[in-house]
Amino acid sequence: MSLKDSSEAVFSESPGKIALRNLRKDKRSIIALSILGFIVGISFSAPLYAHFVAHTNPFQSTLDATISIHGEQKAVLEPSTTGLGLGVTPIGPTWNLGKYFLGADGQGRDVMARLLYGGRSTLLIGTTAGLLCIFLSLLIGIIAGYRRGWVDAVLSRLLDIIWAFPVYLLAISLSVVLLTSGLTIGFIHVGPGSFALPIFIIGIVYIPYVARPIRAQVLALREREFVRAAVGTGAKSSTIILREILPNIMPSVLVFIPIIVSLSMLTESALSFLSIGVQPPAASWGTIINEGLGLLYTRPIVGIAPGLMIVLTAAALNLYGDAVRDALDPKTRARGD
Amino acid sequence: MSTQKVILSIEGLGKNYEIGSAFSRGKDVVHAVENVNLEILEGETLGIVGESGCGKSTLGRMLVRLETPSAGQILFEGEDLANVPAKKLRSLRKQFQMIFQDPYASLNPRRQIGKIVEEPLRIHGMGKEERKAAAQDLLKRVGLDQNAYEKYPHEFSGGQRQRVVIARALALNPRLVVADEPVSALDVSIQAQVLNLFKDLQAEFNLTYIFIAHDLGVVRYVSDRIAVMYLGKVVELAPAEELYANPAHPYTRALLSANPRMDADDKRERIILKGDLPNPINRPTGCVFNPRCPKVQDICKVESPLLMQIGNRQVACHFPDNE
Amino acid sequence: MRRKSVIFNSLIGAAALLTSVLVGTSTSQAVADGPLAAYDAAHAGGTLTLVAQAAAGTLDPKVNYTGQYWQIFQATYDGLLSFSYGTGKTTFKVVPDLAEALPALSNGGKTLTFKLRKGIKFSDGKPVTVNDVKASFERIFKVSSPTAGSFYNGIVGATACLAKPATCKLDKGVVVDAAKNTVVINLVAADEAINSKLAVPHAVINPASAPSKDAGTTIIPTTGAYMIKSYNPNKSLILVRNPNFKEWSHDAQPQAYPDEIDYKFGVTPTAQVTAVENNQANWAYDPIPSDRLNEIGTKYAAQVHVNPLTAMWYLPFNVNLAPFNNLKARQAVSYAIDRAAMVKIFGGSQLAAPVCSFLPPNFPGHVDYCGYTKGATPAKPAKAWGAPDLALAKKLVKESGTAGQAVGIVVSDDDVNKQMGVYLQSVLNSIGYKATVKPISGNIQFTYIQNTKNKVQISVTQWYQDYPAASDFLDVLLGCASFTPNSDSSINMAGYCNKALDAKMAKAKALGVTDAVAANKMWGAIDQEVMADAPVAVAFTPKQLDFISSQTKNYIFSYQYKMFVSQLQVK
Amino acid sequence: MLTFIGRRLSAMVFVLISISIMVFLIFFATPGVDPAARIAGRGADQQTLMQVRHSFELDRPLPMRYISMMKHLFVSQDLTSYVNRGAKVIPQLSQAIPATFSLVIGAAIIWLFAGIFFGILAASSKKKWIDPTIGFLGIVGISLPVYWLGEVVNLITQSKLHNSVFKWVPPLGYVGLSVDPWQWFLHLLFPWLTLAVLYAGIYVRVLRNEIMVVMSEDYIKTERAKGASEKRILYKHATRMSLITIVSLFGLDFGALVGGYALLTEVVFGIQGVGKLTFDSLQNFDLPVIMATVMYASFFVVFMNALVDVVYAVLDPRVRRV
Repeated sequence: MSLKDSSEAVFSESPGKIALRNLRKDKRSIIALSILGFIVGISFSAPLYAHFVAHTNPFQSTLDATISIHGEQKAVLEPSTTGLGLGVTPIGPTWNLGKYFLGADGQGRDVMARLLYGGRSTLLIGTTAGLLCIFLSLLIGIIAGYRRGWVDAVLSRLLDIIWAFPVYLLAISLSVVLLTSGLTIGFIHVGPGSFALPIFIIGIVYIPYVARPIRAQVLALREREFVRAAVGTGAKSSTIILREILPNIMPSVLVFIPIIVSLSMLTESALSFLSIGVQPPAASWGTIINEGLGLLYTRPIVGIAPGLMIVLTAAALNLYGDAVRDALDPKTRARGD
Repeated sequence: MSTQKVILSIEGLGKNYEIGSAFSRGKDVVHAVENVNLEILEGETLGIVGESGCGKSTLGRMLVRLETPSAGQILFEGEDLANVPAKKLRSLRKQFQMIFQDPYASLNPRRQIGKIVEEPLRIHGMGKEERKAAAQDLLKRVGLDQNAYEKYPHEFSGGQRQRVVIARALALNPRLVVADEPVSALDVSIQAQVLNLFKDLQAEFNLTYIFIAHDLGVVRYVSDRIAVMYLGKVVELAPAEELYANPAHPYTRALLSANPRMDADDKRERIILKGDLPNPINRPTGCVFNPRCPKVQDICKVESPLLMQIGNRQVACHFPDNE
Repeated sequence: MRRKSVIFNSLIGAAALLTSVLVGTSTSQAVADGPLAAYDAAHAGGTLTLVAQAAAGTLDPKVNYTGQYWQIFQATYDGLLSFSYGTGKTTFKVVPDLAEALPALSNGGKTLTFKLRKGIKFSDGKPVTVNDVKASFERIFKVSSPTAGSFYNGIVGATACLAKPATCKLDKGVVVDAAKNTVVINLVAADEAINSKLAVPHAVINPASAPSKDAGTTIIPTTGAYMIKSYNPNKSLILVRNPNFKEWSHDAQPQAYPDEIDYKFGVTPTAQVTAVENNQANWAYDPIPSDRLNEIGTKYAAQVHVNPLTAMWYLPFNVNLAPFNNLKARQAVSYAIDRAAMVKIFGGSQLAAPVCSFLPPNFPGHVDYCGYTKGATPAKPAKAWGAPDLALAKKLVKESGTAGQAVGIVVSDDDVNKQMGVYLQSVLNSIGYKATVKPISGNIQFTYIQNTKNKVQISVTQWYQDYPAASDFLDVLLGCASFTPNSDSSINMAGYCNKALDAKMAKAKALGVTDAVAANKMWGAIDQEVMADAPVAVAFTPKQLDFISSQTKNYIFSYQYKMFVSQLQVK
Repeated sequence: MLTFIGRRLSAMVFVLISISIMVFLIFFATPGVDPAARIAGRGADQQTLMQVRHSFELDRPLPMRYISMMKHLFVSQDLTSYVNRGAKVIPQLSQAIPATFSLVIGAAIIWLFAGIFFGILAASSKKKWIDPTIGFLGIVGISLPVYWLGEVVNLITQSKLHNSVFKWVPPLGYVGLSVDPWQWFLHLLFPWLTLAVLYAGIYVRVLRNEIMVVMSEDYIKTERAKGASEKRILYKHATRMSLITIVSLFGLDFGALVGGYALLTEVVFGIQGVGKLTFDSLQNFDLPVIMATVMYASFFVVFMNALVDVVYAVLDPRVRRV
């Protein structure tokens, strides 16, 4: 509690502003945001890289392409010439930005360009799915916690079902339906191979993780006296939810966002790894890892590079999440300050 | 007093909670409030006292319909608040407001003080400029600085916060304010200031107060009449001075004797109550006070005494004191 | 026969006559045709360990239809006839097994008379009798064998059995005489391929007491060199020597070398390679992952065996659906695909060869020709495929008026097939379509692309021969009878039905009973006629690569069942 | 308490039934998934297809099929696979369970030890660099995709360095504890470490933060004022309070992992556990096995959930009303 006399304070800061100030001062958030900014930046400049630097179409198979390295003409996909001459090996990293910087994949495509495009898909899907999940969780958590009674019972059972439902089964089955024919639910049409599929699946899977704590918070907030006071003034439920409850659960929601986005990205890559996420020839880091598995022994970089990108992005998001949490609730910060 | 208008009339009001018990199969019922009958007069301050858990807060919350009664009626200007449709209730709410015990929990930590005070006005459709002016005026009247409007709750002390709470309660210009232990969370030095504020505002706004407290001293200071509650029932109701001078119910006597004496000439002996407040789930039969009553007789264990008019007070006891 | 998911199946079939010369490769050991070498008891003993990613389902020889287990069944079960052990083309020969000799034909080829060998016992000790033979044929229908309606429907009484399997009686179709120990099989019509059909595992002889439904994981007594000790589809299949086995024909069922065969499941292909390299397993069943090919081709070259298969990878067009209901659109794709590129995806020119005839090389009726290569037309074909003709393809697409249409390519979601799909997408886009790849689980892709309900426009699939008669390829895959709309079992994926060609095929089949050479010539002509219509585009013919451990000896390749498992030596 | 447990149990049964119905419906709504043609075999004629459809009850209406499948699964317990015909589903499942338990329990021991040790170390160390370093490692731990980490581990131990440093690493797979304890240990060592990395990261972070929160509570300040040593406060109060969180977290994680969330680890390391069985049956569209593994998995998840709730209810009776 502040014992400051009100008349002395000239400036007044909302808790949000204080948190923001804490966050700005936090070295971790600066580091995390620079990493994220860099990754987002290069990922979204993927078309520029492909077009102006690498001069390649990363979605087009070029099985018989050749490049010149040190004046020597080399096939991008090189049939083995030693021993029995079995197998075809794609060219390895040239470390030359213009020509197959990270080498080629099994289709003779530029791995670096695909890595950047892959980042675009992964970031897009991860973020959208994460936000969708947070939005739906808020909706469910608030309704269940505020309405209580049978509404809460029904929604809680729904969360139990989602929690225990086998994700991969849902993903595999839906992907077969969607990939082959697309899916129409009411006015929403999900076309074959659409990003909507992984977004939809991932967005739902993590709802219980977020909705349950939100519900618990709403249940507690509902009993708080300022909420009762609002009821006492004759405020409508919608007003109470929007003005009294929502602002007080926003801090935990803000803490959830980086964590859920990071989780969504990891899940997207896992689904793509199991061939049920982003569909070829489109790329995501997960699909590139999947494609790279077939080259693990000859060109391990194809599988390793996107994995490192995922680790880096997820770590930056988690680091930022830590900083946000500490900024909002300084209790957990290291002692001594 | 009889000339004064009745603003709120309560008949047979009761509240039960059902709770699942840990080791029994059936559900247990807690009678938090049982068969309370009261008339509250315009402009008066009615104090309600009792130990914690006696149902006084539940009663207070029912009066402003923050709880739904399980039984009985709350008549407010011809409307039964216990059974009024939700929409009508919302529009009626501006007439009665509640002030809570904890000034820290009563204010949304994420909103500016001004917005908090304005909120009720906004809900009831006042324009932006108008309500800002009204809020600033209110803040001034409860004794807060001009720039309080821009600030956040965490920048205020407990006493200041309670002033904000009062300002908010008064924003809608209510006729009845239920204050649930409004000063018990405050330092003793601040308590007096806030109580004075209550008194000043009562005159200024022509308010009716229901003042809930466990502390007899506080209640005595502000109340015209006092109701004493025990285990969900009103056991004594009397004008403040008479109650203090002449408690009729043994429980009231016990409460008073437990209260630190201000007047040195008080010669009543101290009465120490035996045992604890009984479990509200297993209420004693007969008079609910009988297990702890120093004057207990056989009838007390069988028959529950009714609230009876004795002079200008009401007592629920088979053997009331009548000095 | 189609490969099972990602897995190569053996080439299964019988060679009546193989006229064309097998294509030799630098890596395949040139082996002379000949009989199996005499048994060398010094190398007997030990445990042979085989590893695979997955089991191949039921162990019932009358139901299982996978090359993975047919290879094993050769050493465990016997029919009246069987494919010969030996080397080279000998392995395509049908030889008498439980029968004393090849059947005596009478009644214009409609009656086959066998004499059962005496003194052969099942692994449970009971003798093999003519009643077991009759029961075994009835059992084909009782267990709803996949080939009941295609291979054995010519037996007298089969029609009734197909309609009511539970009460199947072949009293007129399979007539046995216990006293004379003879079995007479009566056919409705003469069948050019009947010997082959009687030699495959679906026609093996089981005890009459075998269950009248799919035995699944329960073990049926065997007659061959091995019997089954245990089977757990998630773990292993263990075979041990059949104590009642005594060699009666070195060609049909020779004595085996290893004492025990442990077939382990659940090992990933790359782990299989590692296991074989480290001598922890003797042989890897699954195709070698592409990134390990170079390694085994250099460091372990002596342990690698590459042999040709009579099989093909092809692209069925849906001829009843736009844009491929247009002949020019189909021809455009046939011209546009770079078969060499597809071979590259498959693992390089050592493991496959481009083709564009429907009948693969080494197959009865095959003629070396290619109508869809640069500088050739279906009417004036070249000898072999040389290069794609993108310019012509683009022109054809434009002429067809289908340019700009959306095309979905349905492929299995394993590595190689998916890559084929991605490659095809690039090609289709470059000739003017808007193509998308739709990879779906390999386990349902095959049935999915057959059903017209799913509106598949083009897909990638494989065909590994069943029995080496051109009819199996052309008639089965593109005959009107193989097309059933709205069914998951409609092997004519193109939905192609050409009545005139159907009539020609019937004629060729009938001719085959009496004059195989003339019939095959006719099939060759039919092949070219069909491909002019381009209901499918043929891509390449694959080869079989076997990788064995350094301690494993006596590798012998069978054109029928691939490697002879019982002849491998581990001692 | 009994009513509470009763309510949780009926909710569990409800969830399990809902999931089984959803799995069933999703399966049969998937195009091309009809097992009849795959069971009948390639190129089977239409008559044979009909016979197969009939013998597998695929020609009956959906609700009947569902009831029949549930009966075979739970009552007569003789449900058999669509793909490996004749293979009973329940023995397959029960054979897979020890592998999964071996994997999860081993990994749990590692992550609990690592998580608690580093968590307390981070919260208590006087040295300035320790807390941030452990924090950083924790973040890396939770950011690693487990399947990728597994593949990289395999690349190193099975291939690149297999002939030198990691010669002792056995091939991928699982060897039963009763078959050969030493081989069991060797086979599981890297899977354990891989799976434990993620959870150790989570537990380190949770424990450290919990301790920080508890240490800032008023009663701890009182203890300090009373002159209790920092160490005593840490072990007696902070750690004990925080462990309650860890225990409930562990309950949920353990349930989820045993119930099949170790799928990716099992797939990558070729361990024949429940996750791998689920994955394989999904790949094969083998509904009976899918149904059995899904029921088993959701049972564990829901059961551990309920157990954690009950434990909470015992500790805090207020929960029961919610």
